Amino acid sequence: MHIKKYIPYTSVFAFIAVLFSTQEVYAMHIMEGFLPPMWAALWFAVSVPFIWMGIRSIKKISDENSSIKMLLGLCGAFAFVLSSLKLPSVTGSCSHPTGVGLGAILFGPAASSVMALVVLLFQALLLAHGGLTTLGANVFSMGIAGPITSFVLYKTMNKMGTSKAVSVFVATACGNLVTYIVTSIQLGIAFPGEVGMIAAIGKFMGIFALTQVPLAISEGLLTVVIYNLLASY
Amino acid sequence: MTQYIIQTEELEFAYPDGTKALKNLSIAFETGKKIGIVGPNGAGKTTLFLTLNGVHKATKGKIYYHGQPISYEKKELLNLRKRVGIVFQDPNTQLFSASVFQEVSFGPINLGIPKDEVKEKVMTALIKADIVDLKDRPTHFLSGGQKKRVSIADILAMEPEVIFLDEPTAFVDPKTSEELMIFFDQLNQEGKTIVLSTHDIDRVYTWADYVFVMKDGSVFAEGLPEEIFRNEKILNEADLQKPWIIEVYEVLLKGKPHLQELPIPKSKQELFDLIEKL
Amino acid sequence: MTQYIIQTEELEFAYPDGTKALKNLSIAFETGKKIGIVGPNGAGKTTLFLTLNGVHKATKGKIYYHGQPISYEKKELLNLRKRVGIVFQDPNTQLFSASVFQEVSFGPINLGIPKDEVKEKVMTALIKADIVDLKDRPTHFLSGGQKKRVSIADILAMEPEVIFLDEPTAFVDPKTSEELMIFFDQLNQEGKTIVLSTHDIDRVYTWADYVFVMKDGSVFAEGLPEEIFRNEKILNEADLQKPWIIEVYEVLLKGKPHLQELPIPKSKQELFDLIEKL
Amino acid sequence: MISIDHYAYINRLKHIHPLEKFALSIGTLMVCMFFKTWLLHFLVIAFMSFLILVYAGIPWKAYLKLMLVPFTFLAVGVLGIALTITNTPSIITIGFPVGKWMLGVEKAGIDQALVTFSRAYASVTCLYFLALTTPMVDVIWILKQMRIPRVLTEMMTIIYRFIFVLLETASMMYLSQECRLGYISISRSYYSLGQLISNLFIKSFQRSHELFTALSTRGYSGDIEVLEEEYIYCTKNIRWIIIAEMFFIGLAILL
Repeated sequence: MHIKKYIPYTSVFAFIAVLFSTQEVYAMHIMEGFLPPMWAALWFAVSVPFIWMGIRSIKKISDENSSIKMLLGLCGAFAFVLSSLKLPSVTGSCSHPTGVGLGAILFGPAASSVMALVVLLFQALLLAHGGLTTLGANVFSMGIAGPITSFVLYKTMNKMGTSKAVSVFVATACGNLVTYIVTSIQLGIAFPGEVGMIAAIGKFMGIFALTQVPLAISEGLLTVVIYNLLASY
Repeated sequence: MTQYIIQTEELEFAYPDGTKALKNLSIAFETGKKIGIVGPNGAGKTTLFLTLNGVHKATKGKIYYHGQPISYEKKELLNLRKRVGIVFQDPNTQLFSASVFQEVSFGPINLGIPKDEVKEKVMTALIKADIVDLKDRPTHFLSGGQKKRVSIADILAMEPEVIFLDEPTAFVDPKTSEELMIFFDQLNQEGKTIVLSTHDIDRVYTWADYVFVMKDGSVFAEGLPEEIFRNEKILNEADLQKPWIIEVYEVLLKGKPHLQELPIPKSKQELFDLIEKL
Repeated sequence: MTQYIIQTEELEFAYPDGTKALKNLSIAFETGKKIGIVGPNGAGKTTLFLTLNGVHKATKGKIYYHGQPISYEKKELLNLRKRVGIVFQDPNTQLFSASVFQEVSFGPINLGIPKDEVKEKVMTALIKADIVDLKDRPTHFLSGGQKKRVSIADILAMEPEVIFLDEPTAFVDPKTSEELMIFFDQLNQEGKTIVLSTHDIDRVYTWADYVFVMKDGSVFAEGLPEEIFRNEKILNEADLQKPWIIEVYEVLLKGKPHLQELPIPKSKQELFDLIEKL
Repeated sequence: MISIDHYAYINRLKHIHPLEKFALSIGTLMVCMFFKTWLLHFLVIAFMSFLILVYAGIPWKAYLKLMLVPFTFLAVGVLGIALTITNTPSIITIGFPVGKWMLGVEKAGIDQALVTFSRAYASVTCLYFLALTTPMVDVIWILKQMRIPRVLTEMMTIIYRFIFVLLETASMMYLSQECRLGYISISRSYYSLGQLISNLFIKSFQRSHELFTALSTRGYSGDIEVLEEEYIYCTKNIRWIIIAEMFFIGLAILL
């Protein structure tokens, strides 16, 4: 219950931190070396089965259709470029689209996980966003948990007959929020402090809420615009 | 007195990574003229256009619009972008809407004018570009020449005073090129200043009132086409070819030096008349 | 007897959506020649190339390679792709690797040759295309002309007998175009048959041994350049311009009909010699 | 267009065997991860920065800019570790009351924040050493040596090449929209960016088709195989790498 109470206080401090920072917010990439080795390794271990499944499904499809590799390659490049575009946020600052929801809706969660792995590796090496030791954790939050949420929500809402725009918005925004919640959990359990794991998770959620909630809404809106345009094409 | 619509003084533009794309560039475009810019790929022609309409912010130097120095205040910038239109080389990077009408309305809508007026401006632009019949067609099904016309209508709808055309004939076949050049003449006759960058020396020689040669980010030479394109030194150093009309004329001169007294042929027809007089 | 390297008989190709891109197309390329294909955008030139190398499967008609009809068996198809190389118009659609060396090695490796031999072929191709010094540069650092050379080396490494070049001078400046044309001449002198599609009438007139005019998916006319480009009817119906060398020559003829006895000038130099003789 | 990528090709260590650079970078990264002494981290930062600035010849201005990239995350993250809110004020070292609660920092929190801060920055310099001296083509080669699934390295080859093609297209589209005032207000920005992204997606889709056709004409039949460059090991370098790693491990244990 008392997690909620942390949020307003810590938000104030997060706000100060954001004011001090000169760089744009790059979503929720946990930076190189930030996670203790045990936790970094754990998240690799958690992500591997999903990646393995993703690779298997890609191999299966590419045996039937040899043009699929080019399609995935171009889409990966597209995802990388997407994350380098500036998205004007509701709060006036700039952030970068993650493509979590868009990817999940267009390709499904299996291919998304593999694509996220490769794109995150490129982002670490070419842009210094994220890192090698934290690749496992970042793949889990941005390539597995987020896309699965988006995908499941999108499919269920479609079945329930919700309008496309609403389901795309909810699926994307929630996918983003889940990414951010998972990252907070990853940080909270790695740095429980004196107050304990649950409270620490709440603390991190509070701190990142300021940047991530507006981003989730922004990206939800943007993905609706994109979806409508693609549908009309 | 000569009126200049745009002038620059020792303009410099550097990309964030430090590459200087424009160096010490001073240029002046006379109002209402047809101006050609030639020079090799990478000479900075596209960058110059983007700097002159304020999308790239000059790192040094000054830009004057109708003699007034431009600041980078939001309102002024807006007005500059409205007045100075750029038609991009590849229409595929410029066109993105589902229908031609929507596409052309993008600029006027951004200007924040009422819908009725937007519609009017779009229709006027479509008529001028002679593509009213394409109004409801999706942009990605058009031919190269049609796309080019749509991308020009895009700019016309914003009612600019100067139009920069970045290698407008690069992606189209010769017949379409010919038609486009006639269209640019029409626009010029309506009072618009037209600045055109191109590799097509033969066309620009006949078409332009004045020519700038760009090289390595600055103006290497400028002058009347018949001066620039007869100057071997300039042509050699800027890796330009001579227009064939001049080549033939110069060969003719060798045999008949008395031709020198007649004016230099500026078009195919003038050259042929000259030959027939022999 | 004339040797034809590729011949087609009433070739037809339709896209899955039913659009017929090639209709009843019969064409024959003579071994070892420099062949030009001209015609408006959308006439089917690119589709023809892809059909002749077996990537598009003809929906009707026959293709002969060295007089043998081709089947679409896997082994034969691979051999056809080895023998018939296509250089695409936009190098960005062809180059898939950031490393020039890896890029050029892709073709030979697909042919199943041992690695040592592949390396040798890659090096030979790089030398021929004069880009050995680019070996360690990433593709995205290269200029348009350099990318073009890499895309040609791609094909040379497979040691084809025929090379199709799809508008090779479309994206490059005049100086680079000139250098490329000289390079194609060299390749031809080494015994390769070169087929080049282009909009550049002036260049193709001087360069080609034989010209095909394509229109609406079939061959509209064919012949020696000096025949095709003097035929007003063909030029008009296919929306082609006349090469300026011919235009000037014909104007000269009007005044001095006796010139008719001399051969038609095929190059700028020949034309100028003719003028000087006046 | 991407500064790290640019330096990877023009730095002075480009021609060193990729595995040597990889071993030094990842080896030191691992040492940093497993030992929590800030002095060691500080030495690693100094060592790696020395290699990057002096040996590889990366301009210090560019390097400084890069060092600021992870700053936002680091500031927010470290603050998150250090701060505590609690209703048992006894554990707070410095702080102030917020209603019934105490907000502040505790000794253990500060310690952990400092360790995380120094470890993260040291690790980042190791990452930068690899990224700034090793072109992506060589990184992909390393991954091939590590026998990761081929599908991944094939995808990486294509992705890497087309990142630049699409970036160029995207930036041209962005510029042309800006020329027509597409980013004049927030709502118009959303519309314009949405247009840009959906068009870029369609372009990527078309490009993938064209690429498939182009590769097919060169005999592509399902495997993207290319000839690998040959690299030469330098025993002297390997010896130095081992010495450096031994030194760091020894130091870490002693401290």
